[in-house]
Amino acid sequence: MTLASPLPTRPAWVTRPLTVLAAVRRQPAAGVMGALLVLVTILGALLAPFLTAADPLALGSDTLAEPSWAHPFGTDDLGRDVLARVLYGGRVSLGIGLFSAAISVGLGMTIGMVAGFFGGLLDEVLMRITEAFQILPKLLVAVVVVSLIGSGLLNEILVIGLLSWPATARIVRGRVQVIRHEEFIAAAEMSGAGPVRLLARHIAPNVLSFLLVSASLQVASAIMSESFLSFLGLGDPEHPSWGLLLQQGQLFLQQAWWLTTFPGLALAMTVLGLNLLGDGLSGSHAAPARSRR
Amino acid sequence: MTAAEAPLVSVTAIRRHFVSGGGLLARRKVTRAVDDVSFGIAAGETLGLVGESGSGKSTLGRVIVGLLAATSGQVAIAGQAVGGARGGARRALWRRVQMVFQDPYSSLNPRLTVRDTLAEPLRNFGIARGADADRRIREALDACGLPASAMTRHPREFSGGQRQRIGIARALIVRPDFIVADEPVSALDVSIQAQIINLLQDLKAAFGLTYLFIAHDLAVVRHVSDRVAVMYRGKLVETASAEMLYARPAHPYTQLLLRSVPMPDPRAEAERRKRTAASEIAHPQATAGGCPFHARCPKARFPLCGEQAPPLAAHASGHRVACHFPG
Amino acid sequence: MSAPLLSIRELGVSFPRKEAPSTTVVEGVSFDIMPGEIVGIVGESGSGKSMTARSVLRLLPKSAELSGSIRFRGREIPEMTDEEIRDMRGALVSMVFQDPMTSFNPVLRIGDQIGEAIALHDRARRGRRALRDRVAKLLALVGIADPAERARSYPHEFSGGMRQRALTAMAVANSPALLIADEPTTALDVTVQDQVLSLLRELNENSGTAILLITHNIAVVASLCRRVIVMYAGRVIEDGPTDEVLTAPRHPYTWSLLQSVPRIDQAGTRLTAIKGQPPDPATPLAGCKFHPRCPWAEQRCGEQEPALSPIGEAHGVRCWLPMNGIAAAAQ
Amino acid sequence: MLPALLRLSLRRALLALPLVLAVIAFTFFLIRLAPGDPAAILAGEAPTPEFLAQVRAEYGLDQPAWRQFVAFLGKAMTGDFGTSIYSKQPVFTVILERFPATVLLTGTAMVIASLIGILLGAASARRAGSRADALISAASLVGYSLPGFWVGQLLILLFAVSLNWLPAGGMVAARGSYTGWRHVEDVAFHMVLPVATLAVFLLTMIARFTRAAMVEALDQDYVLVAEAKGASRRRVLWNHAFRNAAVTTVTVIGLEFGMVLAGAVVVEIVFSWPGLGRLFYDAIHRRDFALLTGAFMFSSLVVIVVNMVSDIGCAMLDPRIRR
Repeated sequence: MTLASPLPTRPAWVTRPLTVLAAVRRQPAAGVMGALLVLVTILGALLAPFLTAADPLALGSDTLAEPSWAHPFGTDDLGRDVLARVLYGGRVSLGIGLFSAAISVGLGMTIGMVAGFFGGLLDEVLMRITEAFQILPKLLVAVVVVSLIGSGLLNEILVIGLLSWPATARIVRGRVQVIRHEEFIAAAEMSGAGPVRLLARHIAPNVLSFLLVSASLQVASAIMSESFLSFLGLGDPEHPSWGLLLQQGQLFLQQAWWLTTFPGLALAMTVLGLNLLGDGLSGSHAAPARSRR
Repeated sequence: MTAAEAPLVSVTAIRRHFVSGGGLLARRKVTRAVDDVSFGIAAGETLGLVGESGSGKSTLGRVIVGLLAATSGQVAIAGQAVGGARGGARRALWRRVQMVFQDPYSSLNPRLTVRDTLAEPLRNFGIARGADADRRIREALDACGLPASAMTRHPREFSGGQRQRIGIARALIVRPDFIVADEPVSALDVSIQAQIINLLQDLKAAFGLTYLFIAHDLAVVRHVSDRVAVMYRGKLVETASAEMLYARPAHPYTQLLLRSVPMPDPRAEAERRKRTAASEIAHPQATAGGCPFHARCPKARFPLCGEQAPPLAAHASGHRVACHFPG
Repeated sequence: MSAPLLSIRELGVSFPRKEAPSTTVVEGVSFDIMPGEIVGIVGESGSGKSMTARSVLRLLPKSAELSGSIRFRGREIPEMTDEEIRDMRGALVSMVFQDPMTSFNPVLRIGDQIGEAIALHDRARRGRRALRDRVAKLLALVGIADPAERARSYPHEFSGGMRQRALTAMAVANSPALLIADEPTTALDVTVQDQVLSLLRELNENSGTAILLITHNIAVVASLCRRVIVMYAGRVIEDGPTDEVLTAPRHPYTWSLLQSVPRIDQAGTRLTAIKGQPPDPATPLAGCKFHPRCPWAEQRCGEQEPALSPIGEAHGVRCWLPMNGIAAAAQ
Repeated sequence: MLPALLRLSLRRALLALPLVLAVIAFTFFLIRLAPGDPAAILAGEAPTPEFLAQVRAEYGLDQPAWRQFVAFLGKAMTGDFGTSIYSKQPVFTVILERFPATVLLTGTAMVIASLIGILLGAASARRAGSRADALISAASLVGYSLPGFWVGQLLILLFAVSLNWLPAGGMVAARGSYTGWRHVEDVAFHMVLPVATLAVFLLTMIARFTRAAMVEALDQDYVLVAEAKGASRRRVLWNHAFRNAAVTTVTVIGLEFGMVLAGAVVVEIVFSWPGLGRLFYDAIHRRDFALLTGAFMFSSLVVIVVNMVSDIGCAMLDPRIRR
């Protein structure tokens, strides 16, 4: 007795809290392992002075020494202790990662929410800009910018942060657009909620579950970007990051394997941990995040 | 509806167009979702609005409650204009007009408890807070057949029918005069549909409500409505009392609709099939001018039908019909 | 009397769960379909009607466990090899699904998708030309104008009604002996629904294809089916001739269901709603599955489940206290 | 179909044009905004006064800013990126000299990575939830998380330093220049490690996205319909699910091409591969800014073109995108 019965649709994100729980329950290992890896690197960086007595910048007479009890990760060409350099390097890499991610996630969230919520011409313009930023080879842009304006921690953070927001912006905009058209938003409007309350109470909480996912993936990507810049010799030599250590190791690759192996291991472990954590939080192995349509 | 009384809701020459494309290098396309629609609803009346998917009935509903702006035309509820309302005026409006939505899954914010959802209008409209709000929430839930213990739970803990009751309680809590129900039972199972239809009728009697009941199910509309309006491609093609419309439809489209509905009684259904054995297969085409229905109309043999759109006009039967050759 | 085309006995479908008894969605379902017969299964969501239909072609979700016997022309379907079941799908038994919008692959032409259905079972290996002609003929059969031209269209260029016709054309491409239609008209407008019902009726009359129609809409059953099976909570609760079951139902659930549907041919009286909700398949329920919602339930209804037992010629009901047909009709 | 596709290609090209202009404008303003004299930046460290004057004249740096921009834009659009201060050759010539090596490296890596990545992603999606799926997914996540240059360094340590099976760097053997077939063999031999390094990142990325898209596609109604028609699992997987998932894969390859190029830069440095990436490195270290900005503009153009091609590819795969 129907003209056309529109079927009850249950968008996936409505049941999202449940799916996330289910996913974590299905493979608790991934998320927990990611969290553990990240915790280890953070602790290593924070507790560096307690974990080693060596000074990462102090030169020594024992150059290019193999790992030993005195220098568990060996020494570099100037006799500096590699363990100390890896531990203190974590402070630089993680710091740059965190601050850049804060910029890119903040920017991406804001732009995505505004574009998705207000729509129209504003959305059109913002999305064109986002698309342009996403297509451009961001690492090469970063290389040119840092080469010209000079390296240094602040410049690196700013450049990486300001170039990495499009992915977050696109996903957030997509989610906001879907939520914007849910009936509960119309219901909230009719319950007297103004634009600010709609965004803050009804839309944002339904997007925020994604904030943690985005943040952990962005920190991972920022650490990778920083190591890329450092590897090209654009890092800050005053504050050696893991990428910078790897660049220095490249020169002695054939003589001293420990110069590349240990910083690389730290870098890979951190990035893997953050990616695992992000995947675990989003409840899938591979978040189909960047699809354009 | 007594003629002397002004209708509670009056809809005058409403149009709503949607523009798609229109971005860089994409062609602009204008869809006339609602195209010059006028009618009134008397206080205490239930007007049923039927139409197929894409007929514009839901868009019209959203324009009437002020969720969507009209491209042109006016809607007035108890003399107050809906169209230009902003800020305070909109809030005043939404204390009198509420909506019940179609999808029990998407019409409740999954993050809010039932109490949060129901307290929202009380807080935003400055009606009640704290213990007073809780008391009103309990009353609304009770009126909709839900226990007070529902307050602290989240939507996902309820079945579709229960969620729809929560949605009705949300609309009811501001004590509106007029409720637009947009396909309120079409997402529900048959046995639950009956519960919700009965609830809506009980609430109408208890609170003296006026309804605009939007649905595609002709039997449900007949069951709940005092008067029925039929919509086709953005236009009203016929309005009449429910009894008259179902007994003697005047517009060929209404006739086609009613002919097409199968009946649960096998004997009645066999009768219907005999009557409609010659039912043609229609090929809907876009019409440039003329009657929107003329491409599918079995009666459109006159050149006039393809040239001029008929206005909605009073017919001898007491119906209002938009057809050059009704009956 | 001829042998049944399809014979289902004690069919069960369940989903195993970790550290909990498995969830049973279909249990003890038995019925036959004769060649050329149109049988309707009616039930609400969660009644197990779709799972029953899908188990005939072994198209259940991966995690489902199937039990019981499904014999098609005497051959046990659950025991078939993958290759044997593939040979049967789309050739001897085919299926039409609920949503015409999502049932076509969006990136392939309509004609190619129908052609695939033919080519997969084409022993004669006809050429492209012959295949194209056959596709055009099928589209014309279901009432699509300009069939040769329209075969080159993509699904998004078809309206909902046209897609459902094209789907039907694809399902009958190999003249199957049995067509399973799972809510074929639920997503359609009422005028299009009427056309699709007529199309199914014609197919049955002209080529003798038996049809198993799954629906929640009693009126659709009344329109098309000679026999109706009513399902509730995974069980068949009533099975009989449509004329009898829909005018003089013997199971309280069938009766209540009919009472709760508004009628287009009658002015509004208050509907008799069925109180409560259908049972959750994950929580076991003793006795008759309908007893918590049944106005006439007695003590034994909550203790022991009744069997589906004959109550008239070709009419069965699963109830301890079947209703008196005449009295119910008079009510 | 061809005219529609042609129209589409033209439209995409038209949309890409503003992007190209934006890149050029961005580069121009970067040079102007950088601390110090733009002429000195373009002329590199410790230029002779004559060279500085030459640069100033060449870029019109003594003229007002907008005329400078017009001149810069005009030159850039015609492929005149200035003169490399190190090699004293036109930048464009230097780039074109190096470009084929990069195309060879990235092209090979992309073909190999796409084939294996799609196969792995599909295999994983088909058995979603199984042990094999978990293994493939975990492995691709690890591969995705490894910094490219470190993978290269490890491969050198293992295959070149420890095992001495493969060369540690370069494109051809240092001693003896081969010709003909022997030359091809020699290059292929040198390519193994850099291609493998670059492919690890690309492959795992493609596998991850393909898996996600395939899992979604396999859950669609049309897959069930195809099964109901009697199609085999392989047919359902490739003809139906992958035909749809491919749009995602192609989109991702386009969007991530900038990352691929950046990956090529570090791989070329690690393996001393004489391509565009190596050029970047040299330009940074020699402070050859004309070369650096030129190489940047050129790579951006390549990325934009690849994106355009991937867009058109998507439209060919999915009729709904053809507008």
